[in-house]
Amino acid sequence: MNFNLSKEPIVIQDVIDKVIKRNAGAVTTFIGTVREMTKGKKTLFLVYEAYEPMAIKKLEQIGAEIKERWPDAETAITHRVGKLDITDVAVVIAVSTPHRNDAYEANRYAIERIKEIVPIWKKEHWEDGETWVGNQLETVPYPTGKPKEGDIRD
Amino acid sequence: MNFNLSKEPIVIQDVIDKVIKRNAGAVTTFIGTVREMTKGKKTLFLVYEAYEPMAIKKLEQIGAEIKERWPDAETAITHRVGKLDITDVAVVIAVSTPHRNDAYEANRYAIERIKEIVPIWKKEHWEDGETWVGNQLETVPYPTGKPKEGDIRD
Amino acid sequence: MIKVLLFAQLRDELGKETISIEANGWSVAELKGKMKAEYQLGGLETVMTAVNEEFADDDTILSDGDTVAFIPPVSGG
Amino acid sequence: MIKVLLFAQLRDELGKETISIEANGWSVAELKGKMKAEYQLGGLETVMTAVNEEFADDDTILSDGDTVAFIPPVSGG
Repeated sequence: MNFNLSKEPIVIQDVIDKVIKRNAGAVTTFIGTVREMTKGKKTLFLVYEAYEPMAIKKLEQIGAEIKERWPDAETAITHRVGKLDITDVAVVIAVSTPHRNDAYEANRYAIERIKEIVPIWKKEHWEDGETWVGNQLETVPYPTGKPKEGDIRD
Repeated sequence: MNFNLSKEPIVIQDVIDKVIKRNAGAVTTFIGTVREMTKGKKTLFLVYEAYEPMAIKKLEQIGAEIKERWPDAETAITHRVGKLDITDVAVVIAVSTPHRNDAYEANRYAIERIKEIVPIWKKEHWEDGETWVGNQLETVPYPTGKPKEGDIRD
Repeated sequence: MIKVLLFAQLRDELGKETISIEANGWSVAELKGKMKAEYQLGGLETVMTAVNEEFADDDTILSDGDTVAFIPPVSGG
Repeated sequence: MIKVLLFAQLRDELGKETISIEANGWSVAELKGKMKAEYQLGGLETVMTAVNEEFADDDTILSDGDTVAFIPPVSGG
């Protein structure tokens, strides 16, 4: 089970352990945590919601895409769902490869793809309201379901 | 103490905890592990030796260099010394930043700089002998102290 | 019957997570039109659609028993 | 006296970790020449040198009490 969702806090070491191999000299992890301030606005907490069976399938697909591009890579991804407080871990991506450049590149590929194709949504709760954050690039709160044009990648 | 050497196994979570901040949305880690096969040769174990006070100073310098290039970044690095077996963790680099691109780039910067300026040496023990691995790019075993020309970056 | 799943702002807007619709033989585009006309669901031109947990385009033809999910722009990670 | 530290293959070659040398007022280059002539230490042209835990070049002048370390190409990480 290298790709899954978790209602409980993610244990980072458990995700790393899934990719440690005798011939993997390099492991990278990406850990997404809940940030307090976004563009001057203070977040109190977040809620992540997922279309769970499809989200797992899409995480598995990302693992398969990485395997195709970096055949020696091993990938594990766990994404949290439910309510998260500031500094809580939302996602952990671990990638092992024999050489370090691949481990960075494959890891970065994974996070970009998560933000494109995995059906998980974040609702930000602020002091003065709440909004589903609606474009996958995390740059624009998106209460109407209609992204503005010209959003750029974070 | 964000920059240190450890004679005991490194606890990855402890290194990560040093860089978690309320406004750091992204944490990357690089975990270097002992790989069994290098260019067809089987490693039994490694010994890392350091010029300890200077190694710590140079790790701190890397942290300062990162701070200059990425002012919002927080960095922690622990490098193991002593005997390590296959899959043991040799180094953990954790970097947190508000945005993920910086976390990848600053982390990669750290590992490249470690391989350039931190006085730590690796002795590979194989079935048929042992050698100090002598160039910082890990591509050439280097028993005489004299790197060949034309070594390329891993 | 087709089962329709709604998430995030779409679910908040409609006030329910799933609805069932007679839509055998319809295209995804036709289903979207129905959702807009009958439920006043906005922004459907910018959501992705999944049929049986795989992304599908507006031309995809639906069959009884299919599960359709409207996927607003995702924000995981 | 100057304290000289040796690491990795240099230490293996010399058979000891530290030596003390009268070298007040010498340059690093002169100290390297002495190490080569007296101890047959090879490869010093490719090692880096640290004086009091900071990298130094061949022109650096040494003073009594300094600690010089010869730093073979590093292989941490």
